[in-house]
Formats: sequence, structure tokens, C-alpha cells
Amino acid sequence: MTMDITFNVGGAAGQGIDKIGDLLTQIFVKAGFYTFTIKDFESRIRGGYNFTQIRVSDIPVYASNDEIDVIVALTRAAIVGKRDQLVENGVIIFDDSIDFTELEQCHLPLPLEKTAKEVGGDTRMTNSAALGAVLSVLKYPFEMASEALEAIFQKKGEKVIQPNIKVARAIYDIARDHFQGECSHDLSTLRGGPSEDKLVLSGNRAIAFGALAANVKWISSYPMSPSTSAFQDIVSVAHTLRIGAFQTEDELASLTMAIGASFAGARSMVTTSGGGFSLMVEGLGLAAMTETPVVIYNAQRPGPATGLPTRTEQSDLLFMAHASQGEFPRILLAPKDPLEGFNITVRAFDLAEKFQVPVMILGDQYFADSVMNIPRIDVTGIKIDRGKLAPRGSDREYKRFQLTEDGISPRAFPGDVGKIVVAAGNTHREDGHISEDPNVRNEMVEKFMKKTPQILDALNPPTLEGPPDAETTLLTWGTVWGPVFEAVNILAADGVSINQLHFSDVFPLKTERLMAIFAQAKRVISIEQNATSQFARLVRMETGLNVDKMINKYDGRPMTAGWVITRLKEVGVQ
Amino acid sequence: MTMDITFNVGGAAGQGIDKIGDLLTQIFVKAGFYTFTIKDFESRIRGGYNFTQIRVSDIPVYASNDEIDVIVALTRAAIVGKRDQLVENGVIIFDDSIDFTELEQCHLPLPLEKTAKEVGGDTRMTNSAALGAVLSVLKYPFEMASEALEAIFQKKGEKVIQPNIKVARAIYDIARDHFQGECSHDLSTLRGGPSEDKLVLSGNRAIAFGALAANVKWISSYPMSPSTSAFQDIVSVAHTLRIGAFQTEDELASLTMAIGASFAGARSMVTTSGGGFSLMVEGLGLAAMTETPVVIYNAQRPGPATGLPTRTEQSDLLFMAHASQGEFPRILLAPKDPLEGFNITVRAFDLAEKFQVPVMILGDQYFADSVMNIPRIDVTGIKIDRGKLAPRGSDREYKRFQLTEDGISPRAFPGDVGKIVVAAGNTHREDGHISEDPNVRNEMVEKFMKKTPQILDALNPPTLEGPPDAETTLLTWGTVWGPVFEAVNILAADGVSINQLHFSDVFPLKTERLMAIFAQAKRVISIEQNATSQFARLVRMETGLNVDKMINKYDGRPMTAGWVITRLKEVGVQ
Amino acid sequence: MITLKDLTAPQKVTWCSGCGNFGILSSLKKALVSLEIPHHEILLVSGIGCSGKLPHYINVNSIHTLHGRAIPVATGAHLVNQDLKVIVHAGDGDMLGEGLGHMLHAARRNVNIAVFVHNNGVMGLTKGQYSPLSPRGYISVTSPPPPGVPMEPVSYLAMAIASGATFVARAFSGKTKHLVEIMSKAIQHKGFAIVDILQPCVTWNRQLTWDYYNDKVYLIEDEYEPSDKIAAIEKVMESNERIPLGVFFQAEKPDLASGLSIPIDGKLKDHQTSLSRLQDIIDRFVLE
Amino acid sequence: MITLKDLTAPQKVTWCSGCGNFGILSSLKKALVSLEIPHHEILLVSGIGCSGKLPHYINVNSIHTLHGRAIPVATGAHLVNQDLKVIVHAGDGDMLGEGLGHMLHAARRNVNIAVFVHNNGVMGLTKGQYSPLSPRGYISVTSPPPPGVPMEPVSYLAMAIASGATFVARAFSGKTKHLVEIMSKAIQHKGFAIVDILQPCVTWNRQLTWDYYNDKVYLIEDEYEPSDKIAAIEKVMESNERIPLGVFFQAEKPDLASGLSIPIDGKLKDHQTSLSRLQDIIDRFVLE
Ligand SMILES: Cc1ncc(C[n+]2csc(CCOP(=O)(O)OP(=O)(O)O)c2C)c(N)n1
Ligand SMILES: Cc1ncc(C[n+]2csc(CCOP(=O)(O)OP(=O)(O)O)c2C)c(N)n1
Ligand code: SF4
Ligand code: SF4
Ligand SMILES: [Mg+2]
Ligand SMILES: [Mg+2]
Repeated sequence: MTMDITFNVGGAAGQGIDKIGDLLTQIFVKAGFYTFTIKDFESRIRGGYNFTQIRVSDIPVYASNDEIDVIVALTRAAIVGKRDQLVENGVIIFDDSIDFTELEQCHLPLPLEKTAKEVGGDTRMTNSAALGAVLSVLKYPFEMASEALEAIFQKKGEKVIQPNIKVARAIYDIARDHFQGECSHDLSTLRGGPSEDKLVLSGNRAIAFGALAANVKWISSYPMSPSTSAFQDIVSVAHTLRIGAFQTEDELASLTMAIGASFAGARSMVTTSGGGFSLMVEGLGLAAMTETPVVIYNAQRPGPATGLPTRTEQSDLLFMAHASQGEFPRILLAPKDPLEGFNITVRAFDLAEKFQVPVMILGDQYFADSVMNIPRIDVTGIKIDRGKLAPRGSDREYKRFQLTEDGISPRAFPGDVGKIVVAAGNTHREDGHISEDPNVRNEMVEKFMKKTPQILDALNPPTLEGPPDAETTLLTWGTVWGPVFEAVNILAADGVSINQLHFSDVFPLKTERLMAIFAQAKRVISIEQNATSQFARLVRMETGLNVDKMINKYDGRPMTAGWVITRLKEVGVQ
Repeated sequence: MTMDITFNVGGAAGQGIDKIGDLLTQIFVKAGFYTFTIKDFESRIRGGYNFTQIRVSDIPVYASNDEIDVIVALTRAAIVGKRDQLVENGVIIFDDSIDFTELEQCHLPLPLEKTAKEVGGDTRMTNSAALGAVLSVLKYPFEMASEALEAIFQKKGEKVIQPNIKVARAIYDIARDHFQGECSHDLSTLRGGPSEDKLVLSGNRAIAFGALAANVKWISSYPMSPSTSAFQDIVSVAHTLRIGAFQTEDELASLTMAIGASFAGARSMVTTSGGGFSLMVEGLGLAAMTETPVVIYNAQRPGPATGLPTRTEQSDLLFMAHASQGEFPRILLAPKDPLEGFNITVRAFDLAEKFQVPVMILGDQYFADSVMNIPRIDVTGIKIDRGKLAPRGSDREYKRFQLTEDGISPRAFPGDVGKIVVAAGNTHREDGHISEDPNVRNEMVEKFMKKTPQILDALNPPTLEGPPDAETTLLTWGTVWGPVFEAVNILAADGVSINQLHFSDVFPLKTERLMAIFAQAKRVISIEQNATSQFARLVRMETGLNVDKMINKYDGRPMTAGWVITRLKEVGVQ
Repeated sequence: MITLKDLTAPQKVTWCSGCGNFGILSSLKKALVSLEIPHHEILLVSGIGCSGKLPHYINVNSIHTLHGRAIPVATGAHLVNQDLKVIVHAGDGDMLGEGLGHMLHAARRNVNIAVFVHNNGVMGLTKGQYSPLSPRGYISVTSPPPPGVPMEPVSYLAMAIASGATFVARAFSGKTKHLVEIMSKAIQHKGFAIVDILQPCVTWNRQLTWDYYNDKVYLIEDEYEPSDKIAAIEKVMESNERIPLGVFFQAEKPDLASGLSIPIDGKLKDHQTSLSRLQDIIDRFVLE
Repeated sequence: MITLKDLTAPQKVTWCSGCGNFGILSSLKKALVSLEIPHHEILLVSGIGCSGKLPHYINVNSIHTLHGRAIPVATGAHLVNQDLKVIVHAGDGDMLGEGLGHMLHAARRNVNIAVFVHNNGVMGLTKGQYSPLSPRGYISVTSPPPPGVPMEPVSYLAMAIASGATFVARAFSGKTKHLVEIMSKAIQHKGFAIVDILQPCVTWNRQLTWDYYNDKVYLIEDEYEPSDKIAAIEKVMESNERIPLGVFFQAEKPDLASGLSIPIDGKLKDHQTSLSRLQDIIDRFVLE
């Protein structure tokens, strides 16, 4: 790796820090670099202290970094909040109107807003000013930046492009002249990076695209951070693509409406976070009992109750694995990054229809709001599998819950000519009519239970990074994959015998590979973004196997490789 | 055991079979016997086929039996439904108006209704007629019965007593003259049994009494089988005892209303079944986050969704152990019988207030509706422990969530003079005001986690029946205790090396004793009223220990010792 | 297109004899026959209660859902296949306790479904507790005297009108000819139709009996104009000395479906998202 | 008994500057001071939303609950300690989406609490989605054009009146003197009091702005008599060219507490069940 720069853009909610971050990301992605961006914000609409942190590298990056090279601060708090993490020769750029007297060499007050106004004629161009300043301290060739800005603002027309470029240029020059310190990065000879990954995608948007590619035709949701943008992304294209996308009165309605839609034949989903999922629990049981496929996306956040609405945690795993009274098959998938988020969502719909069970996708705020550039996704060839459908045409004997060898009954939909489709949340006969007969009950329970082994066959095994016979195995699931993967690579490069066993398909749990790796490892360490090591507990529940150490983070902030390594060293891994 | 008689009284809903059952129970309890009664009924109000089955013995009985000595059938279905289970020399008594031609020796058609009308003047006395018939075939001394009837009807006055006794006597005589067969039981020399247990109690009523004894002052519930009668039992005495007992619009309101009541200082509870509990899940998290004690009684039934509303299952364990987003301490208790149901409920309130956590009691339909006679409960000396309370008087610095050594903060209530009590479902500071500070978050998560080891100390260990070093250990929890206990005794008497390790305090799981017993047993067999062996899975989750065999029943009907023994023989225990 | 025979009950009815639900079932059958809808285009959605069992006693497409959630399930099914005539049956406990919010939201959205509320003033299936329509003072196992039910019943028809329902009516299980007529109108109505069906529960409700209703019900005057909201609210809130039957309010308004991005022709359920359009959308985020 | 100083915010306010919530907070403080209630006898119960944060900006007893569930929590607290003045603050999303059923049931029960609805016509804290009070056609991230919000807003004041609320009013965050007065009346009212408080959300709602309201609000005519339900419903459903402020409906009725078995003297929370009476009850089931 020859280049690895981290920018932290901080300020108050509503000041446009996301916009600056986006511009930075776009410029570097266009220039051929890998980027990874996280968002850190409070549960408020204006004010406070938020930041977006962008990491740029010439090799793929999968997590954020602890060290910051450049801070762009739009408020005083944004300087103070992050300066401890500034690297030697790091730079702090801020508007010179901010009342900040403790000037050090790394501090670079600049007339951002003033220049935006004077040169661009609009304080909203402070974004471009900040961008110009950042690029200047990096000695980033301005021609490259202006080309990128042209492309970025292209849709808005010349009237927007030129003033923005002018503002950026003006600050670029001022900064060059005024910057006293020395930045660790000198990009003056930069001509472009190696990355071909040009699709800029957040986890939530990946979920939305996956659902659209899987032909979701119904989504009913109720806003809840950090899931909301996935729903909004679908709403925003609903008109173009003809999707029924509807904001309901609550989550009880969201899921039950989606069940109605799916029962009547449309691929359906809901998006929510833990609190909303809590309200869906009874509906989950209805989906299960009526064998109505549905996809539920839960972007987790720290709980219980309202908890920390805009922070991250992996603490709904065991809840979702056992939610709702009674017993029934279900599938839980936890993507590790946006690309997998897309793929998992496409699979989720197929799995839901194939097994006629609810499929739940577990993201979290870290996943939802993180942005990466990934290879372009080509959806044009995507084929979907709607599972077992009853042959068209009249069938007066049609039974929605027909007992079959594999426990899966051919689906038909109300409205299909010549069939009567009956379902019930009560224990029912093959024809969907309710029954209290103990034999019917046994048959129907056994029908459910038959699905699990088949589901297991259809799920993906865990992945292993590193040598299979490493001394230390790190056990991870879902979205902590990135920082742990980076930590493993760093430690391995230092000669540590270590590997990472990672699960994205988390329930029901595929255990063969796990058993094999556990058998070889001298010690297994679980790393989870929660306080009670839920995945390690799930593993023990399914296999009886213990992990030797558990590493947990539960302050609501995402992990970094640095944090992981520090914790590993504390437990003797070096 | 010299006497062990089972009566099955069957008929349509609304025909008064419960009443006949109650009379039988009362007569035998008064006479000094042990009784165990189960109720089997459909989810409908009139018609269909229901039964109540009473077992009477001169030694304590803890479950129902498979063999029936006397069937009292008020409909044709009630003859057909149970005659397979009739013992040799068993008797089927039924009204001679029932159209039933396949008469056998054991069949005893009698003019029950006609006699009620002609002798008693009211067909409602068919109950007493049936009773007279039963007692007659048993050669039960009529004087004893009439004494009992007098006592039972005492409150209703002579006008009710005498005609009922006359009706019973008339049929008693007719039956004696007409009965062709020979009953296995001849009680003609009976003078009374050894039992001193005179309190006749169902599981649900035991919960109600426990709550009342624990000074519950608020209960808000929404009707749901099989929990409803526990709520109704409290409502029925609310006026006398001054209890706030209120039927809400739904379960979302039930639990949150109880949280409001508890937050403001009253011991509070809700009763429900799984579907209602599903709707309480978000509220559960609020109780947890605000550390508001509350007791939740879930009378389980087969799920998912509406399932089998009036049947039994133990299938909400893992759900309740992990319900709600996020992570927090909680307690799950599962009584094995009515007496324990009473005691556990008293403890539940103390535990809830001591640890300021939600406490959940898991019953099920079998437990809820089963009736036993037990020793009189004396509540007059009951002392309750409200846990850590803030000292009275002004304290401007009072903080509801003060960080303490043991993680438990002194409680005060809004309305307490000189204190301000603030709570939030968001992550909050010691003073209850919300915070997103990562350190505050960590402290508050750790405050929660500190409670678990203390809770474990306060819970009861499992009980062991039989020799500790037996070859086979049966692992049970909650309400299947009775039938399994009887099976163990029968097998042990046959020389099988067997014991029963039983948990009533089920979560968090106390593991020391369990590990010791598992270490000694040659094989461990779990027996559960569900399909997925939830308790065995919980044990593996907590200890890594496997059971060797799992026995499951999931048809919604309760176990019997006979059923357990058959299953055990199938897996080689004999 | 449907004959009564087509509708023959798939299983034995389990209601108590004398129950008001029988009149509702038979009226529904007649309404469906008279409306000449294709058999496969009917979908019943029911809640949980004695009322909720109705779909098992008539041979049409159905889904027997959860307590209180019939309306959202019905809404979802309707929106993805607007050819379906979606009919909801639920008890007063179900629809007005657990489900009150859903009902009123569906009303303001003017979802094109017909909702039949089995108003028996009790929770039937759970054995006689008071329901949201039990009158003040009503005595039951959960509202013992004094004072019985300590509050007003839910004035839900008034609320439905205020909320935006476009067909609001009342009928009585004892007057099946009128009931058939009202049901037919409700099913045919384009928009949210709700009918309060007086349905004596002979087992539990000793107050709202056949006699009680036979005594009090009357057909709304011919001259009554069901087009004015306030007048309609006034009418439904009339003192309960006499109980008006008929259509209280009727209006034409855009329904929910017309405000969603449903394909112009064909059903949402059969629609296939254009993958090439989706590719265009994704490509907006590709930075070449 | 309370001074403004006693109420000083325990933490910094996080609302956007210019937000209508400021006027509500300051009015609440003034109302509490003016009412001369003992400080410890006030309990605020809030839902989740920008509005739901209010309790953190005023120093009184409070519980910040869940989205939509403030009313049942408040009901429970009130019933076990009737000395408390229980005041609910919640957003329109919270109270009228998720919580609509609870609100209307509390109204018909005439629970003695005061409910203040922060009506900003959007979901503020989740970033500007439409809310149950957004007008038809309102454009937001979840209701893009065409057609914007495809339905009527919830006419909740009319429904509250129909349901049985005994104090129903509207005020405006921009007219704080009037707001203080209405809040005081609502808190003092014995029974279920609900106030629609117009509260511009300056960040998201570009339609229901300060200007919009300043333009349209007017004080209800002096001669208006708030004792007739139908007239009150008519008044609140008035066309929205002009927006009336004031008390629409007020009545006296038994409250819920009076219908429950609460101790005659003292609070339920402090009551001790008589164990000897309980023993008598248990002994009824002892068959000697
Ligand atoms: C979530 C939930 N809570 C409670 C129940 C139990 N339950 C079944 S039917 C019923 C009430 C039925 O009353 P109503 O809706 O009026 O229907 P009816 O039986 O009177 O027709 C209740 C409370 C349930 N099935 N689900
Ligand atoms: C069960 C649940 N669903 C969703 C959310 C997310 N959420 C938080 S605030 C809010 C809406 C806020 O709108 P409103 O109630 O109008 O309050 P405002 O912010 O406008 O004051 C939502 C949907 C939640 N906290 N809980
Ligand atoms: S209980 Fe009432 S509503 Fe239910 S079937 Fe019987 S009479 Fe009808
Ligand atoms: S988002 Fe709107 S409601 Fe929320 S604080 Fe800002 S202006 Fe007020
Ligand atoms: Mg009813
Ligand atoms: Mg709002």
C-alpha cells in the first residue's frame, strides 16, 4: 500500500458535511482509488457534532481507520472532537470564522465561507471550498479535481459547475500559500489509482438495489433509523419501476400488509430496526404459519428500547432467531459489506419463496450508512426463482398446504382461476381450514421441521480467510467482517498464525466447516459488536463448542482494525 | 397405592361437564383423597367434544393417566372419543337419550336428564344425576356423598341441596339395579382417605393468588386463552382487595400501562399467552431500559400465530429468553405445579423489584387449567421485599440510575417529595436524561451485565429426584415435571437406574448442579412439550453439554407417565 | 357466476345455535351470488374470534389472520391484485380494540375494501369479556359490578366517517334481506366501506339480545341524504333509544390504489420490474 | 409553588433553531408555574420524536417512553397515583400513527391526563417523512410526486370528540399566551384533555410554516359554546382556509379512575392488600 489517507469532515447536523464527504469520495473514486466511508451522527436534526470519515487507498479497504490525516471542521467541536486522532503531519482545516485560538502548526484556518460567497456567490459552495482546501494540502493536481467536479456537477449545468470550480480553485490557492505545516501526503505526481470499482454504494442502498433486482413488488415500512434510507431508496424509484411502496401507520401494519401482498402473489418486504421488528413479531409468526414468504430487513442499533437510535450494534441475532411464539423454520442472513448486501438480498427473496418461510436480513447502522466503491453491478441477467408454484389452470382439489415429501406445498394465489386458496394462522389442514386434530397438528409441525435440513443445504458455508491450520481463529459474523479482516491481514503480515472464520448466513447455522476449523485451532476468539457474544452463544447452542475468548464492543461505535488488534494483544495474540 | 381411579367426563361445550368434574373432585377431596384434573376443550363456545378427566388416588398424583375407569358421556362423541382408553371392567355412563346402539357390557345408559327433571324438577340437576351414577358403579357409600353434597351446596340453601341429593340418590339406585358389568373399583367399605390437602387449585388460580399475596396493585391484561382465568380471578376480587385490574384495548397497552403503574410505584403485572406476549416485546425492552420491575405471566399454547388456542405447549422459552432488541438481564420462571405456581409468583415480584428487571413466568394450558388439591396456603405471614428504595425525604441530587457497586440503583417514584425521577427508553445518564456519549453507554451496559451473576445467586438450583448417580438422567423443565416424575418413580420401582433433573428457575440458567449430574449420568434424555427441545438447546448454549436423546410432544395434548415410559422404552430405557 | 352450491361450507360450523353470525354468513353467501363476481376473485380476510371463523364456513379464497390485523393484510392483498374483491370480517374486539388504528387509517386512505364488523358487544370466543362496543355499565367477567364497564363504547362509525371512510352503514343479522343489500353495496362500493352488523351473541350477551334489537332497530328514513359528513355523524351518534339501520354516509373519492405506483395495466403482483431501467438507476451511482 | 428556575433544563436543547417546539416548552413552563402545583406532583410522559425529547429540557419527573405508547404508560402512572398531574407530549407521527388506537381508547375512558400533540405535519426526528397530519398531496421523501401523500390527514380532534374526550382544543406555538392558557386549562381539566398544538417544523415542512399559520389561525368566536358534540365536530372539521384556535369541546363525565377499584383514600401505589381478606378468599377453595 503506498497510499492510505483518512479524511474526517466534522460539523453540526445540517451543515452539509455529508456533501463534502461525497465530493471527496467521488473525486477519489473517479481517480481510481478505493474508498471506505463511515457516518457518525447524533439523533438530532440540526446542531450537535457529526462527522463523516473517508478513507482512501490504492488497495481495497474494508473499514475505517483510527488515524486521521486531514480533518475538515465546520465547528469548533469538530476540531476538538478528533484532533487526538490526527497523525503526525496531519492537518486541520477549518473556517476562519470559528473562534479557535489555540493555533498549532497543523491548524489551517481558511476563509471557506467567505470565499464561497465572494467568489461563488453562494455560501452553499462552502462545500467546494472545503474540497479545494483538502486537495490543496494534499497537493492533489487541480486539473484532475476540476475534471471530476465538472463530471459531478454535470447534470446541474454550467451555471453550477463553473462557480464551484472557481471557489475550489480560489481556496486551493489560498491554502497552498498559507499552509504552514507539512502534510504526510504529497499527491502532486498523482495520475490515478488502480481501482476499477466505480459503483459507490452504501449498505442500505445495496439492500434496496438487491430487492429491486429480485423483483420486489411490495414494500410497506415505517421509518426507523438506521433502516429508513433503504425504504426511501425504493420509494424514490417506485414510480419509474412500478413498485408498491407505502409508508404505514406502524410496524404491525407494515409486516401484515406485506404478508397480504405476498399471499396475493407479489414479492414483498419490509425494512425496520429492532424496535420496529419487535412490533412485527406476531406478524412473523403469521407469515410462518401461513407459509407466506416475506423478507424483513432489520438495520440493528443499540438497544433495548430506543437505545441509541443512530449508532451501531449487532444485538438482535438471538432475538430474531427465536422471535415469535411457537416454533418454525426461518432464515437469517447478515451481509458483511454492501456488495454482499446486494447479493444476499437477491438470495433472500429466492430463499423465502423456495422454502416459503420468512427471511430476515440483519444489517446495522455501520453497514447501513457505510459507503464503499465496488465493481459495477450488472442486474440485466438476474434470474429469480419463485419456488414451487401450482400448475396454472383449474384444480378444484387444490390444497395450499398439501403434504409433500419435502414439506413444501405448491403455491397458488387468490385470484388464480379455478382454485380456492385458503390459509389460516391457526393450525390447519392441508386445505387451509382450521383443525384441532392432534394428528393434523403433528403432520403440520413435521412439515415445518422438514424444511430445516433443506434450508441448511441451500445456505452458504462460512468463509475462511488465512491458513486453515492457524493457531488462532477469529470468529465473526455480519458487518464486523471488515475491520477484523484487516486486522487479520496486518497480524498475518507480522507473522501471527491467525485466520478468520466468517459467517454471513447465520441461521440456521451450518456447522461442518466450523467444527473442522475449531478442531484445528489452538484457540478461537469471537469478536462481536454486542455485549453478550450472541453468535458465540449460537455456535455453542448448535455445536456445544466453546470459544476461548470473547471480544465485545458495545459503545455503539464501529470497530477498526486498530481496535481489534489492541484487544487481541490484550488477550495475548501477537 | 390401593386406589387410583380415573374419571373422564365428556360432552359438548356448554353442557356442564366441568361442573360434574368439580363435584367429583370435591367429593373425593373432602373424603381425603388426592386428585389431579385436566381439561381438554376446543376453541369454540358450544358443541364439539370436550372433556375433563379426574384422577383420584390415595397417594399423591401429579399427572393424568392414560387408562380410564369410568367415562361419563353427555354426547355420543364422548363415548366414542375415549372408549379405547377404558380399562377392563371400566364403565361408560351416558344418558339413555343418546342414540347409541352398539351396547356392550360396560355401557350403562341411564335416564340422567329425565331423572333430573322428574325428581329434581330441573334439567340442570343432570350434574347431580351423573354424579350419583358414578358413585353408584363404584359402590361409593351414599351417605358420604350426600354429606359432601350438603357441604358443597350449602351456600345455595336447602332448596338447592335437597333436590340435588334426591336426584343423585335416585340415579344411584337405578344404576345399582341396572348395571350389568362389574367395576374394578368397589368402594363400599370406604371410610375416607389419608390426604390432608384440601385446597383445590388450578395453575392459573395459583398465579393469581401468588400475585395477590405479593401485593400486586396493578394488573392490565387483554384476554387470551389459556391465560384469561388468571386475570379474571384477580378482577373478581379487585373490589374487595382494592386492586387496579383493567382490561386494555390490546397487549401493547397492557404491558406499557403496567410499566407506567410500576414506574409510579405499584407492583404490577400482566397476563397473556404467546401471541399477546409477541405484542409486548417492545414494551419488555422499555421495562428493561428504564429498569422498571414488572411481572409477565405467559400461559403458553401451541404456535406460531393463533396455533391451537386451547391446547398446551412449552414453545416460547427461547423466544422469551431473547425477546426484544438489544441485551438486558431478565428472569424466567416455569412452575411445575399449582403450589409452585403460587410460590414462584410471590418470588417473581420480589425478584423483579430486587433486580429491577422484568420477570416472566412461563405456564402453559396444561398448567393453567389443571387442578390439584394441595395443602392450604397460609398467606397471612407473607413478607415482601421491595428491593433497594431511596431513603425518603428531599434529595435534589437523586439519580434514578445512579451507578452503584452492584449495578442496582435505589428507586424513588414520581410524586416523592423533594426528588425528581427521570427515566428514558433511550440510553441515558445516571440522572435519566438521554446521552449518546460512548462512555455513558459502556457504563450503562455494564450496569446491566452486573446484575446477571447476582440474579443467578438468587435463583433456585434444579431439583433432583432419584439417585444422583443413576445411569439415565431425565432433563425436564416447567410443567412436564409431573408426568415425568411419575414415570421415573414407576421405572425406578421396576429397578431402572434413573433420575430426574428438573428446572423451575430456567433463565438465566444455573449450571453447577447440572454439570455435576451430567458428568455422572451415562445418558441424559430431555423431555419437552415442544418440537425443537428448547431447553436442551438452552442447556447446550449455556454449558456446551449435549443431551443424548430428546423426547418431544407437540400435538398440544399433555403428557402422561404412560406416554413417557413408552417413549423411554423406544430409546432403550428399561 | 357463483351459485350457492359453490359456496358450500368446507367444514362444520362451530357457532352456538341461535348465534347472530349465522345470519351474517347466509347473507354474505346471498350477496356474493347476487353480485355475479367470478368465484376466484373473492378474497375473505378475517381476524380472530367467533366472527373470524367465518371463512371456514364458505368456500372462497380466504386468509384467517391475527387478532386485530385483518385490515392491513387485506390492504396488501388488494393493492397487489385489484381484481380481487377483498372483504374483511372481524369481531368488535378485534377490529375496535386491537385493530382500531388500522381501521381508521384504512378509512382515511379510502382503501377499496369492504369491512364487516360483527358487533356482538362482547369478546365471544374468549368467553364473554366486555368488548369495545359493550355499553357503559355492562357487566361481564372482566367488568364486574360496580360499576360494570366504566366507559363509553367506541363510537367507531362516527370516527370512520370523520376519518374519511366513503361508505358507512349499519345492518342487523336479524334482517337478512336488508343485510344482503347493504353487504352487496359495500362490496360494490369503490373505496373504504364499513358496515356495523348487529349480531346477538346468545351465549354471553344478555343485554344486546335479539329482542333488544328487534325492538329498537328501524330503517333510516327514505329522505335521509347520506352525503353530508356532519349530518351522518349526527345520525350515527343518535341516542340509543332507537337504532337506525341503513347507509349513513357515502361519497366518491380517490382510493389509495390510485395514489400508488401500481402498473397502469395489469396487476402489481404480475408485474416484472424492468431490469434495464433498474440498471440505469444503478448506473447513476457508477462514477466513470 | 414552582418557579421558572426550578424548571431549568437539565440538558442542552437539541431542537433546530426556529422550531415550534421552543414555544411549546416555554409555554409549558409558564403553565406549570402559574398552576401552583407542587413540583414533585408533575409527571411528563413523552413518546419518541423531536417532541418526545421535551422532558429533558425541563426539570420535572418524567419518563420518555416508546414511539406511540406514551398514553398507556401515562394511564398506568396516573391510576396508581392520582395526585400526579400526568402530562403527555408526543408528536403527530407518534400519537396518531403508532398510537392512534391508544389515544382514542383513552378518550372514551376519559382518563384524567392532559395530552399535548406536537402537530408539525411531519416525522421530524426521522428526517421529514410525511406524518398522519400531512395534508393530501404533501411531498416528502416517502411521498414523492405524483401525487404526494395520497390520502386525507387523520381528523383526530373530531374523532377524539366522537370518542368521548372531555376537553378538546387547539393552540399554536406562535401564540404562546393563548397556548399557556389552553395548556393550563387542559392540565386542570378533570378527564381526558387533548390539545392539538400547531408547531412549525422549520427544517422539513415547507408547507405548514410560521407564515402559513400566522396567516390562517384565529381565535374561536366568543359566542361559541363548547358543550355540543356535533357542533364541536363541525367546528374542528371546518375547511382549512382558516384555522380556529381555542376550546372546541368541554364536558364533565366520570373519569376512568372513578370506575376502578382504587382505594377510597390514599393512592393505589401505597395500598397494602389485606392478607387476612386474601386468606378468606383462598379459604373459599379449601374443602374441609
Ligand atoms: C394478540 C391476541 N390477543 C388476544 C387473543 C385472544 N382472543 C381471541 S378471540 C378474542 C376476542 C374475540 O372478540 P371479538 O373480536 O369481539 O370476536 P367475537 O368472538 O366476539 O366474534 C381474543 C381476545 C388473540 N387471539 N390474539
Ligand atoms: C416502534 C418505532 N418505530 C419507529 C421509530 C422511529 N421514529 C423515531 S421518531 C419517529 C417519528 C417522529 O415523528 P413524530 O412523532 O411526528 O415526532 P416529531 O419528531 O415530528 O416531533 C419515528 C418514526 C421508533 N422510535 N420506534
Ligand atoms: S359465543 Fe356468541 S358470538 Fe360466539 S358463536 Fe356463540 S353466540 Fe355466537
Ligand atoms: S426537525 Fe423540525 S420538529 Fe424537529 S427540532 Fe427541527 S424544526 Fe423542530
Ligand atoms: Mg365480539
Ligand atoms: Mg411530527
